[in-house]
Amino acid sequence: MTTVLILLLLAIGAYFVAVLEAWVSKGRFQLAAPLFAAIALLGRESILPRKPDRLFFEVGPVLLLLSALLAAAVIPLTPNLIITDLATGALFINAAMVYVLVALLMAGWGPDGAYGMIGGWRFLGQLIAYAMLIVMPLTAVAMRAESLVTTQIVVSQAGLWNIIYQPLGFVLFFIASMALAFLPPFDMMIAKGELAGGVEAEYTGMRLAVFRLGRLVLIITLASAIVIFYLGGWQGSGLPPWAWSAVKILLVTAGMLLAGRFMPRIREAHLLYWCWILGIPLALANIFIVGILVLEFP
Amino acid sequence: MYPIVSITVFLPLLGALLVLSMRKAPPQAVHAIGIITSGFTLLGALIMWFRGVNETGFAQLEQIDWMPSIGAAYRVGVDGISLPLVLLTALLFFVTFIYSSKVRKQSHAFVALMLLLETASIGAFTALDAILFYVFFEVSLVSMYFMIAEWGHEDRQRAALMFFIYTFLGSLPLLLAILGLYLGSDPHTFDMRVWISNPPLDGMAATLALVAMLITFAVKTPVFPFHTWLPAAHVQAPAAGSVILAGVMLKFGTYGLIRFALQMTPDAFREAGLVILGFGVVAALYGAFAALAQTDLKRLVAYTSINHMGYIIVGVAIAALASDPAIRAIALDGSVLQMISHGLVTGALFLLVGMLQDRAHTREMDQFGGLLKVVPVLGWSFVLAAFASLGLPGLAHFPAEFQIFLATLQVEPFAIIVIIGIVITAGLYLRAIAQIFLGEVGDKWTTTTMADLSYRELLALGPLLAFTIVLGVAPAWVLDVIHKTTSALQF
Amino acid sequence: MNLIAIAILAPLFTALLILLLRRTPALLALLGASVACVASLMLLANVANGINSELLLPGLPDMPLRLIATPLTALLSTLVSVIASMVLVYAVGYMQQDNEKNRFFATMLLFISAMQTLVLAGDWILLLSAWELIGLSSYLLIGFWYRKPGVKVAATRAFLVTRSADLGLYIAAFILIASTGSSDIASSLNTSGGAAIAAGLLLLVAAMGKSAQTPLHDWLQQAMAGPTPVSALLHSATLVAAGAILLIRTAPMLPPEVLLVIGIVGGITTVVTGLIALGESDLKRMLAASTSSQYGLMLIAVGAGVPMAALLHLIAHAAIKSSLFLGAGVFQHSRESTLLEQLRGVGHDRPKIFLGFVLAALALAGIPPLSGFFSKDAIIAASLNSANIWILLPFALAGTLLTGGYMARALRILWQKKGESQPVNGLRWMGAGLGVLVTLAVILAAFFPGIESLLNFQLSETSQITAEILGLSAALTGLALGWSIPRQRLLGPLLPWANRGFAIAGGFDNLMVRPALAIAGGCEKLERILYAGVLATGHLGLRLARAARHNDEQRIDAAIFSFVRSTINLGSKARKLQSGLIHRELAISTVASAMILVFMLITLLVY
Amino acid sequence: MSPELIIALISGAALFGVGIYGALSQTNLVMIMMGIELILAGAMVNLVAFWRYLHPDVAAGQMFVLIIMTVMAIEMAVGFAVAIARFRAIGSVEMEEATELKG
Amino acid sequence: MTAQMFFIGFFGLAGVWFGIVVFRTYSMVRSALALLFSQTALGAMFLSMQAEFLGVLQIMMMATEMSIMAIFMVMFMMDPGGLGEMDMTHQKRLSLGVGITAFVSAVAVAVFVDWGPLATTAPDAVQQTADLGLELLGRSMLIFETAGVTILTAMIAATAVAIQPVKKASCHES
Repeated sequence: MTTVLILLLLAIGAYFVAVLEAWVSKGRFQLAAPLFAAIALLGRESILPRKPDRLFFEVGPVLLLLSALLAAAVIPLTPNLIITDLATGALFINAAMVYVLVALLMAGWGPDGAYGMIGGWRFLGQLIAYAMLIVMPLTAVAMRAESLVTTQIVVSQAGLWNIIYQPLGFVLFFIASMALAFLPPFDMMIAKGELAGGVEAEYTGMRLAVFRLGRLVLIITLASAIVIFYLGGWQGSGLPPWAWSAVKILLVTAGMLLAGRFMPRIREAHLLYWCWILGIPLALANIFIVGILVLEFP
Repeated sequence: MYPIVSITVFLPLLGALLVLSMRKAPPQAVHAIGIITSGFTLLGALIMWFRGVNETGFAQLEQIDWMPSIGAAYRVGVDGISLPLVLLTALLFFVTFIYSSKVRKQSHAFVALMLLLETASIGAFTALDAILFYVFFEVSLVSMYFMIAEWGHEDRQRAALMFFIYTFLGSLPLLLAILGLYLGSDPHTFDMRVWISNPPLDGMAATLALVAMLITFAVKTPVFPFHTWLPAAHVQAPAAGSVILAGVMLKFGTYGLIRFALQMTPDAFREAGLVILGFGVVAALYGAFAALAQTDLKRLVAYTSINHMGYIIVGVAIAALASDPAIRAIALDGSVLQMISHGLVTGALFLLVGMLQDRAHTREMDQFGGLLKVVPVLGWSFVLAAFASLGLPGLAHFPAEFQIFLATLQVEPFAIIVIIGIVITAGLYLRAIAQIFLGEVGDKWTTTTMADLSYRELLALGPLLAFTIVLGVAPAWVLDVIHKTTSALQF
Repeated sequence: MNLIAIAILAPLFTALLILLLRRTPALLALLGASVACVASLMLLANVANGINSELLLPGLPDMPLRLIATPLTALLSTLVSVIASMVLVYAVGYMQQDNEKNRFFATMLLFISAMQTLVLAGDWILLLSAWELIGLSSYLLIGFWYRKPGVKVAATRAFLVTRSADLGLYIAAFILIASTGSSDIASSLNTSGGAAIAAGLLLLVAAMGKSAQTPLHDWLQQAMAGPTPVSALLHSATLVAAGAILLIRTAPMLPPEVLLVIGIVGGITTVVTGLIALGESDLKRMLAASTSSQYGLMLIAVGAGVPMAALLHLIAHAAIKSSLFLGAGVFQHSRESTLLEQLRGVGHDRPKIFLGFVLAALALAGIPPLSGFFSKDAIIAASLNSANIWILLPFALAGTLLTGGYMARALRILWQKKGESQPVNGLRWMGAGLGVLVTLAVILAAFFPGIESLLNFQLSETSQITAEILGLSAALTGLALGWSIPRQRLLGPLLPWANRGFAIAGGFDNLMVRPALAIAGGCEKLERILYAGVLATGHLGLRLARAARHNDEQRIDAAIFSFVRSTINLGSKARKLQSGLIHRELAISTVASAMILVFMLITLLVY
Repeated sequence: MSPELIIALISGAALFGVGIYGALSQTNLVMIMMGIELILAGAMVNLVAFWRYLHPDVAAGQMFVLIIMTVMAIEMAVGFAVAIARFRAIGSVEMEEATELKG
Repeated sequence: MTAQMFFIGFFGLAGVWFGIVVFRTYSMVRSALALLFSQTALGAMFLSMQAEFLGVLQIMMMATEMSIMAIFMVMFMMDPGGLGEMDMTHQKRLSLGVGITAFVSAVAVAVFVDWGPLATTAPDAVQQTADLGLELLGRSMLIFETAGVTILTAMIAATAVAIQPVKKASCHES
């Protein structure tokens, strides 16, 4: 039962993200615009490249969607609204997120197109950049919660939200998650200008729709993850727990989308450079600080 | 007060070092040093002579500890047997230095080697420590080897090598014997006086030691089977070398025979007396007959020295076999006197042969004839020396051989056949004189080509011949010294 | 300085003087000889009135040298010195032309002092020394003209023969000293038994050598190569007499058997040398042979047991023979040769010398008034009443007969009219010397009784007359035969053999010299073999060293190298295994680890 | 003997076999590394199985698996470094051609 | 036949199957990803054996590794796409034999060895993770840190080896 509810909520969430994205990129708030776009996509003819690697071509988008969903499995919107409360919840999210890469690799390699392939490899480069920045803040968060269970993490933020407790962790995690979801500043692989659409170039029709849906779910999952790790999840004074979660998630999503608009697109080499030279030390420093804080103010 | 013996022994060595240090000195200066040093050594020997010898045992003892742990010390002393030999050595070296003052080829080395040889010889005779004796015994070999190898005649290398190896191998058994004696003596010592006073070895060990010593001394005084090196060495050695070789180094053998073999293993020697006597007789007769067959003058003289050495061995053997001390004294007196007279006479003879060879550059007797007219002085001195060598009474050899034969007759009458030797020697010498000096002088040798004796040669030859006559006419002054020891010997 | 020393040292001292000053050798020689003569006469005088003196010199330890002046030795000493001085007087004239006078007179004086020591010696060592020294001087004097051919051979032979005979004296002396314990001759006279016999025989051998008795007689003939004064002094009176003197002095101790042997030897010698003299063609060699025969007679006397007779004859013979030789010397100078052929009729050229010669010859033959008769008569008397008369007498008579024979022959040849001779300078000196000696020879008979009394020895009167008759008759027949019949018919078949000196089987040469040389040759061969042997051992050593090196290099190294090669190819095979291909090596490592696992399992299961 | 353990071990063994086959048969360095990865994976399976069925309460078993993971990571890193270096130098990583280490 | 056994068997089989696919496909990316899915299957197997932390970790780690491997495969292989159907193997029979023997021996060990008592239940996942954390930084601190340091050195070494040698204009190059 909870899984169906959560899936439904995710779909709604995804729809809203699509609306926000269209609003952000096109400046008009049309609630129905994503619906029409979806219908247009489904109507188009799905073209098959000459010598595709059929298996990869078909599985790519689906795996993207699937991984996003898997990640959402361990996110508790409300104290009891969670699919499975794994002992290693936080780590599971990351494990699931990795398959985004695999999906994109497959999607890139599948159609046997140069741009797609390069787009896929570029995302691998980007992964190497942000992977550390996701795991290390998570470690800091887990240190504070003294457990990897997501609900435990949220509960540990009762007194003080992690965003205040460990702001550095929050910033790094926020950037890393934007890179993970290849949002604008880091959307090298699907940017139209760069690689003619990169991974999405070869896809049309039904597969493209699934691909885009997968991306939207991925964004909403990431947002909810940020919320439960740094913004105290469902905790809030006034509104009921599910309302606080929903509001926080929407705010975070909006933040992510807006944040990307004003920055120039970063090539994954630069991203790698900055992540490894600046990002990782900061993350280690953050762990160090959190370590001290945890010991001093239990 | 002064350690005369040690001074006499090591003065020549000092001279040798002095000579070696003066690299740039001209040959004349070097020879002058040689002559002066040997002169002083002769003076030292004379002083030792006048300090005389005491009744029993050794006199003029000087001792410094050398290797106290094994009982070896620098012991030096003389007795009736060794003192005359020391005097003889000093005289011979003095004369040889005078004679060889004409050597121009590497005179430094020559004089140094000769002085070293003099030290070794006098040292050997005066040593009372077995190791010291052995050291001097070996050192003399070395310098003589170089003498022959460097200044010898045509085939000198082989002769020198043969001489060295033969005598050197020969001297090894002596070392064994010395060690045997050393181990035999209970407070382990190398002191020869202790060995002589109470002979350490007896029974089988003594005989073995004796055999070893006999081999060494048989090689050294060439006894019949081991003598082949002597003629070769003498023929090729320079005149000075062969004078010393015959005059002094052969005496090592006989002196050793008396000092080591006879005195240190007396009863073993007595048992083997007959065998040694046999060897002595054979050596004497063989020497005489071999000399008779020679055509080379120097080989002839060499073989006669084998003959004379044979007499000495007969004398010593008889001394061992004699039971009556008086006869033993006579025999030993004869032997020691024979050594000295042989030194003088054969020394003179080799000098003469050397002079002859310097003039004629050949030693073959048939090349000469009637030289008495050409070189009268040389001729007559050769006649005198030859007659002395064949044992003419009134000259050096007669009293010695008389005593030896007298003792031989009394102890082993059959051994008297050795007396034939003096006739054979007479025959070969007279034949040599007749061939070389008498008869018609060939056109080859005229007074121009062959000058008579120079002043230097005369000075060298004079003392020897003088002493030969003095010793022949009045041997008493030497015999008394010898007799003092030989009569006191009791074993 | 007592007289003995002067008697000996005077000539020696003058000899040294001559050698050093090298001027007026004759004068000095005469001076020395006369001093010696006076000393010995004074000695004789002392001895005559009973004072025997003795001189001891330090010889060998506890064997001092002893010089004694007993009647016998003093007498002999005077004899020697008198004759020596007379000969020297003669020699002054004889040697006038010779330019090596110094050497001659010095050697002569050396001989005289040596002879004096021999005569005066009291102990065996001194006797032996003097004995050898006179031998030396005889060698030097015989070899005086060493440049003449044959002289050096004669001198060498003379010395060698005497030297080898001297061995007898050596051994005899040793035996006597051994038996008596001291070297004194007087004390050794009372030895007896085997030692005495051996010593006696050996002394005889020595005497035979010195006095040129039969087997060893030919060296004397050859010794004539020396100058005539030498022959006169040495080879007639003194040197040759030494043998007889020795026997006379040791006669008391000689046992009868030895005496018999001596007699026989003497007898044989007289006959043999007498025949040789008869057959001789050279005057001096004839006189030499006659000397040997005369000494044979003396030995017969000694053999007969009357040494005094021998002594008397010795004295007489010394004077007679020396004068004969001096005469011969004059004839040699006048005819430049001593061959009888050349000397034929020289008597006429030199009547006075020839008169002396004749007188001496007759004295020798034994004509009564002269000394020869009395001494020869004494010998015949001695042989008459000796034990073995039938051996000695015929020899003695034969000897006298032969003497008469060859002397007469010589006189005959010398007297025949033919030939001319050169003037002889220095004849006066020679004449003086000869004259004195001839007078001495003649009047000596008068002194015989004095001598007998000196030596307190009385010739036995028995059969004196028969001896004289026999002697005279033998002498006269000999003279007659010699004068009338030439030697060819006299000797007949014996002549060639006589001329060769009756050498039996080659004589001294091949009996003594050739075996010696043969042995020497043998020794030389043995010597060469030994020398080669030593070198061979040297080479053996070298070959061993080379073999060791060869073995070392070829075999051992080869083995090592082959081992090295095999390891190398093994290595190269192993290398192939390491191909560098990863997969191959992975496969190998997995297979290896599998094997290890299996192995471990097996061990686990087994234990 | 619980079947689960057996099954796990069998699958571990199978992985091990396939891994060895791959490592030995492939000519390319990268493929060989994949073979090795499989071998290590097989080891991990065994380890987890042993941990789970033999000593679940001991955390050390799990720690071992982590160690094996680091080994795999290290093996990958170094392998690729060598591959890159060789590729840059030679231009190919075919194992057939790599015989420089030939003995 | 418990569910767990079924899952273990299924995932084990899947892992092996994908392992085989790795070496049979011609396309290199396919083999890389096949390996990825094989590892993921193993991760799932761990999860099914209630080793939750290890499973999740395995899944996460292997995904990144194998994808990197995939890119390397593309870089280094001659025909990454596998279109030329090249047979990139050698000594097949040998390696097959070795593989089979290894498999058989391992199975034999697994089957014949008596493993002793088996534990039926495993501690709760959270408890496991906590224990593992304590273990890692407690008793096996040294081993864990060494592993960490080793990885660091491996990284540095790998980068050092792989860095393009800077073509220094070497001054002594004539």
